[in-house]
Amino acid sequence: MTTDTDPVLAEDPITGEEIELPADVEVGEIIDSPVTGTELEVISLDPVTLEEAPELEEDWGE
Amino acid sequence: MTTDTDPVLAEDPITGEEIELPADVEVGEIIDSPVTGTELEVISLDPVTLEEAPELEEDWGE
Amino acid sequence: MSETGSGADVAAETDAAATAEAETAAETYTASVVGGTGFTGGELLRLLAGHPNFEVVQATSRSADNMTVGRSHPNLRDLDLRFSSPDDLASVDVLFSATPHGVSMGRVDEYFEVADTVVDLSADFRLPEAAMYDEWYDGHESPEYLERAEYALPELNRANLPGADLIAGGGCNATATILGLKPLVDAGVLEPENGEVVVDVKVGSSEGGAGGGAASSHPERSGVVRPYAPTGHRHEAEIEAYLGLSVSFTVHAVDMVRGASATCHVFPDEPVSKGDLWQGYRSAYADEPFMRVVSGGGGVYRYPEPKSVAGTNHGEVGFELDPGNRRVVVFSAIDNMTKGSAGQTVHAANVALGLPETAGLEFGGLHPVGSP
Amino acid sequence: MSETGSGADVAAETDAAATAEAETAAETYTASVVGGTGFTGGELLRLLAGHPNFEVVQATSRSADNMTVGRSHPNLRDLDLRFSSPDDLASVDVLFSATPHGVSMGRVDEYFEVADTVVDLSADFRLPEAAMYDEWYDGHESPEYLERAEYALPELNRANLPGADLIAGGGCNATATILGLKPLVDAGVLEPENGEVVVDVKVGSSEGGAGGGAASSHPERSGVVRPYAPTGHRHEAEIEAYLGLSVSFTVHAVDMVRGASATCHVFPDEPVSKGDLWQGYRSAYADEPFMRVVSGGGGVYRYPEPKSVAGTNHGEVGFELDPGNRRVVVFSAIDNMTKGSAGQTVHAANVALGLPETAGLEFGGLHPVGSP
Amino acid sequence: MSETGSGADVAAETDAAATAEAETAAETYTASVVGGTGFTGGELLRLLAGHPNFEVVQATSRSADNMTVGRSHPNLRDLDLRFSSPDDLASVDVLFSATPHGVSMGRVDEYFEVADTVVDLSADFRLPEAAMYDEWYDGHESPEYLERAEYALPELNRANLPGADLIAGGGCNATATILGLKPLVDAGVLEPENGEVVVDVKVGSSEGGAGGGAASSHPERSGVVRPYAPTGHRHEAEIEAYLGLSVSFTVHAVDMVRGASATCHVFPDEPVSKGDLWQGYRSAYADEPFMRVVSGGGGVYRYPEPKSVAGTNHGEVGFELDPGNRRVVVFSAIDNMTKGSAGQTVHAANVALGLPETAGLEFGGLHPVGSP
Amino acid sequence: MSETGSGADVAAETDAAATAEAETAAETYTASVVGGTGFTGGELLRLLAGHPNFEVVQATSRSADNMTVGRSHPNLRDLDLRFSSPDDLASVDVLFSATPHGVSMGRVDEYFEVADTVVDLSADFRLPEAAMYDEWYDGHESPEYLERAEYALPELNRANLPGADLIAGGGCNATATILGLKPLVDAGVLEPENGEVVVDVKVGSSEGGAGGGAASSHPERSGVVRPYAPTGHRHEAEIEAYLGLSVSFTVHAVDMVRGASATCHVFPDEPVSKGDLWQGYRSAYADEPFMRVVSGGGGVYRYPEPKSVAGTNHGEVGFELDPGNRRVVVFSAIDNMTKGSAGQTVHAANVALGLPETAGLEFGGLHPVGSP
Ligand SMILES: NC(=O)c1ccc[n+]([C@@H]2O[C@H](COP(=O)([O-])OP(=O)(O)OC[C@H]3O[C@@H](n4cnc5c(N)ncnc54)[C@H](OP(=O)(O)O)[C@@H]3O)[C@@H](O)[C@H]2O)c1
Ligand SMILES: NC(=O)c1ccc[n+]([C@@H]2O[C@H](COP(=O)([O-])OP(=O)(O)OC[C@H]3O[C@@H](n4cnc5c(N)ncnc54)[C@H](OP(=O)(O)O)[C@@H]3O)[C@@H](O)[C@H]2O)c1
Ligand SMILES: NC(=O)c1ccc[n+]([C@@H]2O[C@H](COP(=O)([O-])OP(=O)(O)OC[C@H]3O[C@@H](n4cnc5c(N)ncnc54)[C@H](OP(=O)(O)O)[C@@H]3O)[C@@H](O)[C@H]2O)c1
Ligand SMILES: NC(=O)c1ccc[n+]([C@@H]2O[C@H](COP(=O)([O-])OP(=O)(O)OC[C@H]3O[C@@H](n4cnc5c(N)ncnc54)[C@H](OP(=O)(O)O)[C@@H]3O)[C@@H](O)[C@H]2O)c1
Ligand SMILES: [Zn+2]
Ligand SMILES: [Zn+2]
Repeated sequence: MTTDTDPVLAEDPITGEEIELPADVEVGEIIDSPVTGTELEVISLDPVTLEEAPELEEDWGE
Repeated sequence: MTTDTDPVLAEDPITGEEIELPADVEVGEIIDSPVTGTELEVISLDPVTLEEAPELEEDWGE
Repeated sequence: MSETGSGADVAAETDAAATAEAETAAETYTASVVGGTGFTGGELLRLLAGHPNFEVVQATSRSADNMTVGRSHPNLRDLDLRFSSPDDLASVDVLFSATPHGVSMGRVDEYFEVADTVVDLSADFRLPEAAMYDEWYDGHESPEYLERAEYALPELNRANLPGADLIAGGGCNATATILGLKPLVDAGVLEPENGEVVVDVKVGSSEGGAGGGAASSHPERSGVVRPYAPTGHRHEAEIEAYLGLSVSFTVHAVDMVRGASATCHVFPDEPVSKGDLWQGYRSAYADEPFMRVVSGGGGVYRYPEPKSVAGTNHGEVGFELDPGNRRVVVFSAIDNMTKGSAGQTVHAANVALGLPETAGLEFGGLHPVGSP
Repeated sequence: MSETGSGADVAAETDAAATAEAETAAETYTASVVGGTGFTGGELLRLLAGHPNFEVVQATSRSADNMTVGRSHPNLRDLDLRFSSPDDLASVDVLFSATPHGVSMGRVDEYFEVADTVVDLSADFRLPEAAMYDEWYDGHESPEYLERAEYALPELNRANLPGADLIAGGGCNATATILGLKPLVDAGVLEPENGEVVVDVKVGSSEGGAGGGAASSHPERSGVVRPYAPTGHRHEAEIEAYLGLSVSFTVHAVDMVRGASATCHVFPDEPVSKGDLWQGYRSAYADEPFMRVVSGGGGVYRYPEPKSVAGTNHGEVGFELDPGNRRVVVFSAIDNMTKGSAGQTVHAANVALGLPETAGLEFGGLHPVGSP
Repeated sequence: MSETGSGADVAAETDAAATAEAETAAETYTASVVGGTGFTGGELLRLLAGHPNFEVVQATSRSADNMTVGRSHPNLRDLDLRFSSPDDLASVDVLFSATPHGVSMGRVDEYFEVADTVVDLSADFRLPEAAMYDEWYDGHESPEYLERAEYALPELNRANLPGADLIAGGGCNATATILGLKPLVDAGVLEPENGEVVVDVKVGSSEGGAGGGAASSHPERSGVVRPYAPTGHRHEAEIEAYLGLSVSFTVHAVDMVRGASATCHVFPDEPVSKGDLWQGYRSAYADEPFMRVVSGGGGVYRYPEPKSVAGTNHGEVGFELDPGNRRVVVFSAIDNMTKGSAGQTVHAANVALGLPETAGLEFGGLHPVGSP
Repeated sequence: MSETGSGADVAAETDAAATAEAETAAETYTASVVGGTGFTGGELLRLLAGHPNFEVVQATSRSADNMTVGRSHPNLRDLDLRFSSPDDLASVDVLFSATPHGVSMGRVDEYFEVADTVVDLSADFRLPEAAMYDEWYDGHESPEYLERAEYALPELNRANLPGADLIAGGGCNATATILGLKPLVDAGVLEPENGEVVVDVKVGSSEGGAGGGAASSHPERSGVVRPYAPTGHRHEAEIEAYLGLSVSFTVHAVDMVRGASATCHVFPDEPVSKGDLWQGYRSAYADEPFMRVVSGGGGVYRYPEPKSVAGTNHGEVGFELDPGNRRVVVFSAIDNMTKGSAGQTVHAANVALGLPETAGLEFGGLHPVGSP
């Protein structure tokens, strides 16, 4: 997107790799890792810190 | 079937159980076991002796 | 705990039926199935094996001679029966034949030598006149039987079935169509001199029989909407013969195994109302044990659908009106293997032999069910 | 025409059964189904409505209160019953509950106020100890009932069912697994201290219930081989509890609606022969009315397949040996809705109440059938 | 408009095309997709991402804001793009909107503030007159745009597309029908004053969009032949508007994911010959890069089938004659997601912008393929 | 080798690739496909016809000699090519053979008379030693070629492919397994002396080829979970040969047309962490243009699924850990027709001839897609 703000960088909590996030992420937001696809929660900004988001237990009802 | 001849008995070569076969089976005939479903070849008559029929190798062509 | 009941909540739906059942409970008819490895042959075996008044004594096959029936039909693994040769027919009360078109017409004399009643599922005795076989098929070998034969569909021909000794099962697509349109014909909404009647049919792969060819292999047949009889389908003849109506008929193969669904587009001369239609359909099928009118309503299943009747002898019919009422769309759904052939003929045999109509045909279907 | 028969070729398979049936013919138990719009609730309604000894007097729903049962389940259109609120439970002999996990454990006291016998299809009373609910679920609200509850699967627990008043239906994947492995455990081929037992399960979409989410929409769910429970599936607990065996469990969603198929890879300490296996499986299930051993043989259906048992209460098990005999592969196939839940519990209720075991469960399945 | 790109990565199929490509090779248009999590939105993203002349700079979603595009569309996992809010639209050359009916008509002013060209896939700008929205929909919020909008289907409206800045994608069922019938209209075989034209359509589940409800869950939607729009489908309006022809329209859901197949039953006043039909269809589509006439012939695929064109921007049309030539049956098959919406609009955008017509649309489909 | 062509019609995805393409843009290799009516033969024709550096000059068939290619493969209707006899082979740069096992080993001398490079999709040159053919097949007719042959899978054997003139395509199930397990082997997590490795495979019906038999007819093959190779599958040999690992292998047929999915249950000696696994898989496939690691995450597609890669040359691998970390479950999904055979060999030919690796293999797949 042609926003004026550049993407921010953060460390993927699972692989340790550096990943790009949109500039406007906020604390508490859920966002998926471009590396692992895992849903991550933004824990803090500046620098952006991420944590694996609690998995919603899907009940397949068997 | 209301034939006049009674079914004949033979030993299932896999389980050893006694199985019923049609009265008119002939040597070389392939018939399936009512116990295991396995295809059996009639090896001899009087008494009827059975052997596991050679499996046709199905080529699933992968 | 209440101890009043009699478990009467299953088969015997009415007292009349219960009485009928009581009377015939002692009767068992022996039956044979020619063409027992086939799809409709297997369906016959399933229905007859579960029928209180039939005992299956023979199922024939040339290709699986001496093999157990369960080898071909895994649902019949508990049946203690082996295929035997069609050249060696047992004497039975009722012989059912489920062979390809052309076989029965050549063997019917033979059939009557071993059986009192012959029930044929092929097209061989469906049409009333030899001339129709000349036009739509390759002629007929035993035209003298055509008058003797009774069309199996009880909803159409119940009156003539009692005592019949040659019963001809209807075509599955024709059956779906006839069940859908007959109430309109009876009500005078649809008249032969009306404009066009378009019948657009969708069928499952079991209609092609167990033989199959390249076009019916899973990779080629999966996921299709395939025009398989674009025009000129032989069931047109049957519909014309029994409904007195010429229809424009097109059949498509779709991705299901069991099922035939006919969508009939009808243009009555005079506008009809939904009320008229409801009344016509309800009264046509009010006393029919296997027919349901399903038309609108709520939930997921608002119109007839093959999967609602899969495995059963039920037929569902329904309708909708175009805004302006110039078109009536009729939907009709059956299981081609049951109501469309094997079940229909067992039903007809029940009527012919004076058995309770629903005997052996009580299974009511499943939900949910995929592509049955 | 032979007139000797008694139509006895259907239900009453043995004389013993016939006698039992005669004795209980006068008994009708009233039943209710809590969760009647659901998939297993609908299956219960289908089975109980066709059962000679049950009369359904209530089916509950919050979302379809006052609607006809046929609106949710098109196969039950002939059933003259409307859903009513689960808050207003009728007094019945047997209450069946088919609600999501967690509901029954909160209402079980209430259930026993209105019913003599409670049959629960959820996981709420399946595990024998409260500690297991702490480990695998979110604890238990009514642990005092756990000892009273009997696991429904008669092949495993028949001895304890007669007279039981709280019956806990097994999990469908656990049921498939237990039925497949139990004969090996009983025969001593499979021992807890053996190496790994891998259980790779494939299931249909009805296992997810009627609720569904994005992942179960037709476009997303069609044609899948989707790892839906890669590891840590709760049925592991159930298998361990009842088979005394820890298994490595993985479940895949595949494109069918009904069916659960467990492939169990077992590595016995000592080599076994095919003959041993045949003997073990045959003797384990010789007297079981619903179990079949299908293993090798000819034709198309050589091993257990869910579609061979779809709609039925049958279970098929079979096996094969690796060259070198170091691995036994066991295949087990059931219909998750029937043998895997509703049918299993009706079977258990039959045993509990002293009814013929197969009562209401005679349907034997269809052939051909698509993705049932 | 940015003119920086290169991306000459498309097959120049003819010399003319090659020249055209040379001229436009330098052009890259920025594009955004509003409704990017949806089915047609995803299809747009797939096509635009592989298009040599487009660069996708934004895909919007309210529900998956900030998530990667690959999370919704696994085929686009390599695309380095995250959804962003539709409230925050980027400035682009071309804005594609793939939202439910009613959204675009309320935001079109806004769209033109950020984009030079707006391409809408909904019904919002398809019909030429406000009155038609009053009759078939709930009126129109921005009727002033209706005249400005051009119908996307190039086979119908190519002449008016160059330079168009508001392009309205056709309805998928209407597209299938129009492509099938137009050659007959052009050849004078089918005239408005002819008798009835029956259009019986069969569609896949992706037509319902990603939203889905109970009726589109896998267990309920599998294996169906379900009348979902028995009569009164809104696409009738579109067909009438663009073909000058009133049709009797009925739509069925069948078990596939992608695909729309229209069977049109036409009754010409004068008998036509197969030769006439071949000539009419061949000449109508001779220069069309995406259209094929498939009619009879050998092998398995003799008539148009949705699975032959699945994933592609191709349309197949074919026909058959009733014996007696009183009826022409026309078959037309497209992929609803491609030729029926996203592909059609990319094609139209290519024409509008002077790009090679087939740019970004070269994928030719798979064989074998199941239920695509 | 002809060096006349141009056809720069493929997306230059990176600058490096663009340079590579520039260098090879002038090269066009002529190619023939022996077994062109078959499923993998058709896939080869599709890929080669869309490949910038290949020109297909011959496709053979005995059964459809002189017929158009489009008659067998409806997606190739635009290809102007007719089948010709395999007895009359054209001189080409590269001959691809897609015949059943046993044909190529008898004709390989002949092949090299007309072609510089031979690419064989059958099992005939896959195994490195003649003794393995004695053990797993019926011996080998041309064992002298075995050393010369290179296994096609670039992820395994890239280093040896440049300049290879006899390329042996891998088995589809073996390919899925090897791609899934190789990173574990490379990382030392999985060692030959570890306990059992269970590989439970699910495959689509196209794996059986176009021939088909009763078991692959649509009615019998729909909706199955069918153990088709319970034990002793020949791909075990291939896996052992190339991974140095003996696996317990079981293959099931499920209801899809394209796709092979391997679930590998591995029990490492030492516990591993998810982080270790991520690192192992990521680094193994970081530079692979066709491989993706998909493991957990959100949305509907969390693990590898065949339908995510259907029609593409992509492979997806992923993993999950048992609680306690004693088991690693590895999932691997490919399209058996593409990555599992035709695509793999085109990829290998690209490497062998020094062409850009992704040339002709760019198609990225569809979403949504049914049972592809
Ligand atoms: N399938 C349907 O939905 C349906 C619906 C309505 C009516 N029908 C009609 O029912 C009949 C059977 O159809 P189907 O679908 O069941 O066919 P099918 O599956 O192909 O079965 C045909 C059976 O006939 C046997 N057979 C073939 N030729 C024979 C011969 N010359 N003499 C004796 N037996 C022969 C075959 O077994 P062997 O080769 O082993 O002897 C097989 O058991 C057809 O006439 C069909 O038109 C079918
Ligand atoms: N599906 C299977 O194959 C299978 C197999 C074995 C065991 N089971 C177990 O059987 C149970 C039911 O599964 P299912 O697949 O049938 O689920 P389902 O289709 O989702 O049905 C659940 C039913 O429970 C009702 N319900 C939900 N919450 C309720 C509440 N708080 N109080 C009262 N009624 C409530 C629902 O109807 P209303 O919302 O209208 O009230 C619905 O009728 C589950 O515990 C499941 O684990 C299922
Ligand atoms: N499916 C077909 O075959 C087909 C064919 C021809 C035409 N069409 C037309 O194409 C349009 C899209 O169809 P579809 O099948 O792709 O639908 P869909 O799968 O339901 O997708 C709709 C998309 O619109 C977004 N959306 C919904 N309401 C919105 C709003 N108020 N503002 C902004 N975004 C909104 C949704 O995402 P969020 O909720 O995350 O924002 C979603 O991405 C419809 O108008 C349909 O009639 C569809
Ligand atoms: N299907 C898969 O997923 C897959 C995956 C990996 C590897 N493979 C391997 O690829 C090969 C082809 O498999 P497929 O599935 O494509 O098989 P298929 O669909 O059965 O096609 C086989 C082709 O070979 C031709 N053919 C057969 N015998 C021949 C002969 N003696 N001489 C010349 N041509 C002959 C056939 O055509 P005519 O009879 O008309 O000549 C046909 O075109 C097999 O070796 C298979 O193991 C297949
Ligand atoms: Zn299917
Ligand atoms: Zn499906």
